[in-house]
Amino acid sequence: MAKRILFLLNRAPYGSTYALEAIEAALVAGVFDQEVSVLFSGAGLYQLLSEQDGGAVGGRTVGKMLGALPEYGVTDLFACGPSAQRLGLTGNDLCLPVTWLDYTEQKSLINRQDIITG
Amino acid sequence: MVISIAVHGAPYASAGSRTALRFAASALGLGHRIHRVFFHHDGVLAAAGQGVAPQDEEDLHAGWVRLGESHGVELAICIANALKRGMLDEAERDRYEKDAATAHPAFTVVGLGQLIEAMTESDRFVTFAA
Amino acid sequence: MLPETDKDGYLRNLDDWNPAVAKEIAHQSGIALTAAHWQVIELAQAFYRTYDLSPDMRPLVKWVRAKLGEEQGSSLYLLKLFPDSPARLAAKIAGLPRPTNCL
Amino acid sequence: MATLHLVNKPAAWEDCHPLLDAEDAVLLIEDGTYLALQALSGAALYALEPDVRARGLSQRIRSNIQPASFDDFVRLVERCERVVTWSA
Repeated sequence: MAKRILFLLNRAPYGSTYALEAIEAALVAGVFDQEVSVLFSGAGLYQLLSEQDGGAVGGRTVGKMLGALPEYGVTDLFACGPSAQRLGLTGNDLCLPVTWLDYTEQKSLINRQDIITG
Repeated sequence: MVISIAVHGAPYASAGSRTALRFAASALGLGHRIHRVFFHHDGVLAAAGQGVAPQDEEDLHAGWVRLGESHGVELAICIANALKRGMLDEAERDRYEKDAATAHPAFTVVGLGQLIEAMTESDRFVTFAA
Repeated sequence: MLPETDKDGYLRNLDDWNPAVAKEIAHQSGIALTAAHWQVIELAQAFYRTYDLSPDMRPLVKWVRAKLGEEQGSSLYLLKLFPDSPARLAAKIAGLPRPTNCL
Repeated sequence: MATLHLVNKPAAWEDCHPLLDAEDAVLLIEDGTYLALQALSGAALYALEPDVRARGLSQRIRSNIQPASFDDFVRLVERCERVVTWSA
């Protein structure tokens, strides 16, 4: 039976390779027929900023990689509304459409999961 | 209960590798089964077979090897993360024509699919962050 | 003349790729490239340009289906063109890095 | 218990705290144990005892936070349905 797996992405994309490697794991989870969702929270929202160019710092572009999530079967993309407000970001700043969740909605998302990882 | 563990931090640089090792030992002691320890991100450096710990500090690499060998726990290092950090087993050393295999043979080099399989085959999945 | 590759035949330097190199890599894998192969190679390259990722099998099938239709967008069709492991072989011939999940 | 929240850095409390349910448990580990000096609330609170002791916090830990051994850690994982790790 498929498990409900939530990837909680809360790291900024270029200060370390952490975000990129977590996205690779989320992509692979998608092709393994699990019910995968992703929640961008805190500095993880920076992963979604438009107009990134990872080539400028010698690597891949995290925002482009995130665009592949639906190709890999991961279509439930959520983002923390209060985080966006704190960081001064809106949907217009992002390169992908996400569903904004308040804290109550994030709690119920967490409570629906079998597994949560980062 | 079947438990799998992810270790995200490098030994010493992050406390997580040691915390995970202690947690795994306690879980085994309480009768649980550890299906797989998946070393992800800098966590793969736990496989470094050439490290030398000072005599008065815990040897984390040796601790993991002992856990793997005495309890049959699978120690899996993520291939994508391991290669770029210089952790190669004999097969990868040969493939990329490098001088030496750097990962201890108690660790197996695996794809990210094994991370997802650990999640699907375990009752609990515990992530030890960096 | 084939530029430097690793033991599995992937280009060490992706900038060395050109259609003649693709032909040579394919030849080493026992494949004579046809128009059907080139369609898939170009689609794998487009996937890479779009997402900074070499497609794994499932997303490659989906991508080909979206661009070429149901008949070509199947694992069987890709397996006939690129036997054994279509995503890896197509990436190799297209001058892309190994797909992430490959051992 | 519903969810076990592992907190290994003090700064992670800001992300974790708003998402606590009353029936959840929080286990402070590693540098997260420094949070045991503060007035925390929102769930059942535990702190990993060796990490507390190492950092000189044993006598300073707040009374609403229970020390937990590694065996207690395992039992919390058993009792909760899922584990989420907060790190910043």
